[in-house]
Amino acid sequence: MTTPTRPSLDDPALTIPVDHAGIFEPIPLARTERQQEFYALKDGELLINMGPQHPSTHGVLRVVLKINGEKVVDLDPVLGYLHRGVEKLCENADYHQVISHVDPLEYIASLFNEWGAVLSFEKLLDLEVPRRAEYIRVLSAELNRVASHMLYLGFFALDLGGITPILWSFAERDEIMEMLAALTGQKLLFNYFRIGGVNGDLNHEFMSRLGDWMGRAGAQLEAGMGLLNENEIFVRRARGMGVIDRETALRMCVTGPNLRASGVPFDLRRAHPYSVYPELDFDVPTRSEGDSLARFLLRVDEVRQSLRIIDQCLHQMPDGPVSARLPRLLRPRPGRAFSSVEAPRGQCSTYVISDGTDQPFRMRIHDPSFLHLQLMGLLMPGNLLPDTMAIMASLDPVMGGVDK
Amino acid sequence: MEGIWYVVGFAIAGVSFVFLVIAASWLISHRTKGSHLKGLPYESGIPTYGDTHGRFGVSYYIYALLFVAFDIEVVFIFLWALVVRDPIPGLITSMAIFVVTLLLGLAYAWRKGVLTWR
Amino acid sequence: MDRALKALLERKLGPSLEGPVRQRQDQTEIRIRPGDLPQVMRTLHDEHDLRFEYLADLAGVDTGTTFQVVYHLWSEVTPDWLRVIADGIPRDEPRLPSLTFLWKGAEWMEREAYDMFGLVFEGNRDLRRIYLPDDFVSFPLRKDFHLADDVARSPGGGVRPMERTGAPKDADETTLRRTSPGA
Amino acid sequence: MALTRPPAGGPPPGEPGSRLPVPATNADDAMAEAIVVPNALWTPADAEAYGGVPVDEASTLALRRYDETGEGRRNDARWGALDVVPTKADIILDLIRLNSLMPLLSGLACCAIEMMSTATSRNDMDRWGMFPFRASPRQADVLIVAGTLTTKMADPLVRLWEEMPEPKWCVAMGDCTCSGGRYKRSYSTIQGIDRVLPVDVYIPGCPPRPEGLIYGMMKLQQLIRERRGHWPERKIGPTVPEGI
Repeated sequence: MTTPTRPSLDDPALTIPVDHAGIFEPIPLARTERQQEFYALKDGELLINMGPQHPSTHGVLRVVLKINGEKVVDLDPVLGYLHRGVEKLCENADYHQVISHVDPLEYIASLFNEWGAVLSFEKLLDLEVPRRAEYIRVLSAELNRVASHMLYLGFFALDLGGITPILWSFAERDEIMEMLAALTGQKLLFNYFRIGGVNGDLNHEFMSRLGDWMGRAGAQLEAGMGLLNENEIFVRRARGMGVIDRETALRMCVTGPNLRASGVPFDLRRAHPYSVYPELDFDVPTRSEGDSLARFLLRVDEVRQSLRIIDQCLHQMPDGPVSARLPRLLRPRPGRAFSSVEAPRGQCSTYVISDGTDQPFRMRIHDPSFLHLQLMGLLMPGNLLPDTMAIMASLDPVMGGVDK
Repeated sequence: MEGIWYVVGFAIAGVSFVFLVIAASWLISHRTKGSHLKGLPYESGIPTYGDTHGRFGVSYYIYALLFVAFDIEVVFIFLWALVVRDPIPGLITSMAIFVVTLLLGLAYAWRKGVLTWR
Repeated sequence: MDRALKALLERKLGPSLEGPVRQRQDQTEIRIRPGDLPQVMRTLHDEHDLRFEYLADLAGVDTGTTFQVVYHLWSEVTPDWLRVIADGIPRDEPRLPSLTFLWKGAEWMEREAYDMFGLVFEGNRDLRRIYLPDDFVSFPLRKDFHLADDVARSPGGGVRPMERTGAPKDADETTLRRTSPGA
Repeated sequence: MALTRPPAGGPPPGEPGSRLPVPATNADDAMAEAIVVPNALWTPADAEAYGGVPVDEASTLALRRYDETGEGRRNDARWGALDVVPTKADIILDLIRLNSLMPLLSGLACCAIEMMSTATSRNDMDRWGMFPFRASPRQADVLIVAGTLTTKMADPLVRLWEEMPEPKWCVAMGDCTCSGGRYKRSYSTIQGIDRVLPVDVYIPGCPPRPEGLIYGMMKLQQLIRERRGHWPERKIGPTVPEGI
């Protein structure tokens, strides 16, 4: 049986046997300027795939590294290994079903994707959400932010070589996840927010777990992260690595903790307040160094702020209905709505165009990690190979949101 | 002269252990050649770019050299550690001289900046 | 609903505005021709009393008949989101200038718009597919790309991405290409 | 009239040599022939896509072609009488294998986060000896596919699966891997990894709770224990039933 062949992507004259992609692939033909500059290999340089299955790429990210010895000269990230075509599916789904499509986008903090979608649908419908539902949304979203930051703190230390912090942070994260599972019914992809409110009211089990967790939340965080803050090796390794100054951050459209670590106090909960954030008193931690240590410490501060917000939410929780009354079949007015939410990794925005039918005409979801990966092209050249993984861990990309 | 038997016994045990293990694994394991993908180099699932016989920088060699030098040192220290309690004259001083010369080597390498990657 | 912003926009960008400045809730919307995108974005970015430094989002839209590219901007000056719609990009020759000279971060967003719609951004140094495999031929988010109803009957047999599937045989005009009246 | 290929646990119930005590169903009340709807609705893809390579010769289906060639079945360990030794040795080796499963460190999407929380201290996989995630496929013997498999990731995953040494098992974790899940109609996902890989254990759930994953791995251990010495019938090609 002759092995089937296919014309190579580079020059159609060359045929590559389909099964035998050969021990190696010829270096691809450059089609764009950037590729020409990237594939021009000088003496001593070689191309290595830090590929889709790699311990330190968070998810299925592939980075083609051009290295000279241990020093990274240039890199070309290749995305799309988790592209599930969510936007096309949202265009063929009912307005209620879109929430379950948007859930697994940024799967580490999935309540924020739902909040973005639900907020823009409510703008389309000019809907008034009851205050109790708003407070429950803020409470559960801030819990999700704490869980997401705990995972980030664990993974950043894991990528620098420390094994214990990930066990500490996952113990904390699993506790919050069990608490949110008691509230929403699901552990990771909550599907809890609805258009006009939330799915269910606070129940006893959630409140009791939250009560005894709040008692020791601050102490566990301080002990866990104190393990790293005073650790000389960790601090000297993370300081001064992957520095982003204010100007490049703005030019690269970076948002969220990575932007606030470079000295720009832009937090959507203060800059463009939504839901009940104006009534809550918390401050926006900002640092000016812009290196990996600043991003790490900033997220620790953000966890402290979130604990303050959760505390206030519990005290000011009003009574009343949990979701607005809505018809089963939603046909919003033809029009456009854009809404943006401060997700743990940045600004997660949703842009909906509706044409009066019960399915959205166009649903655009913007994920912050997509742009944080672009920073890798600026930060990594010139560093050593182990440092590149630490820089990528400090930017905290989630491939579900990047690849949509 | 009876010490020689220990040496012979030790040599026989070493050599036979190696061949016994290989024979056992040959005997009790199934074996298939696998499809053409089995033999391809592993680079997280992607075929490697360019032929892999590129020239490597010399810095890797220097690191390997340093590692070997300081690893063999441990072998001697282990043997020395076995008899460290016996009252042999000059036991500590001999090891001290050995370790100091190696530290001098490390200091020289450090001064010349070999440890930072170039 | 920032009235001052509306007046400011009309004064600064008067000639290049195609439609009226429309405002609703916290969003302000202006429509411009794709040709003078760089000039409009330059003024929005550099003017001292506008200062739209954050490019929040760059979205491609297929309105059934033409393409649009929608930019969302934010600045400290006004609490509103500014939506700039570059309208009327022809379907057969979708070319428009790129914004990477202002925001280098727009490079990947433009690559995604090219990958999903086939919108060619002139001036983007690295315009190639970002999500789909390189040998993918069609553009999935266009309105005439139809999802298969069941994977067993999709041409790729559930193993390959679907390629340029035709519309269902008995489909009428409305399902062939959904057009949005108000877009 | 078997509708599908023989199930993983050896011959179907009622057949001689099957271990499951379920009484056999006689032929006439078995389910009628599966209703396969011919693809009349969609026009097939145009010919010159993918450089003209038809679907059956796509590199993603390398395992199906390798299964049809039958080379994978050939066990060229040894000759004649000595063959009884490996099958008898398997009885002990399988006990060792199932109590120290080494999964490959590869997570695709949300199920990977649940796999991690299964591996960390709260609900610990290591109590049953499943923990050390090996980074390279050369040292792994279980491939837990956790997350949505897209068509772009299919070739690397098949290659990773093929690079793992021989006594290997595949666990499909999550709805997206078992049958496409919520991405059944998407244009760029593989609706069920059994279209490209042989799967031993399917774990439903989106994402399945850590206890669900541990239960699935225990099922895998039971499968290894029962398939003792079943080397010749091990699965090589994709195990998707026809017509699905």
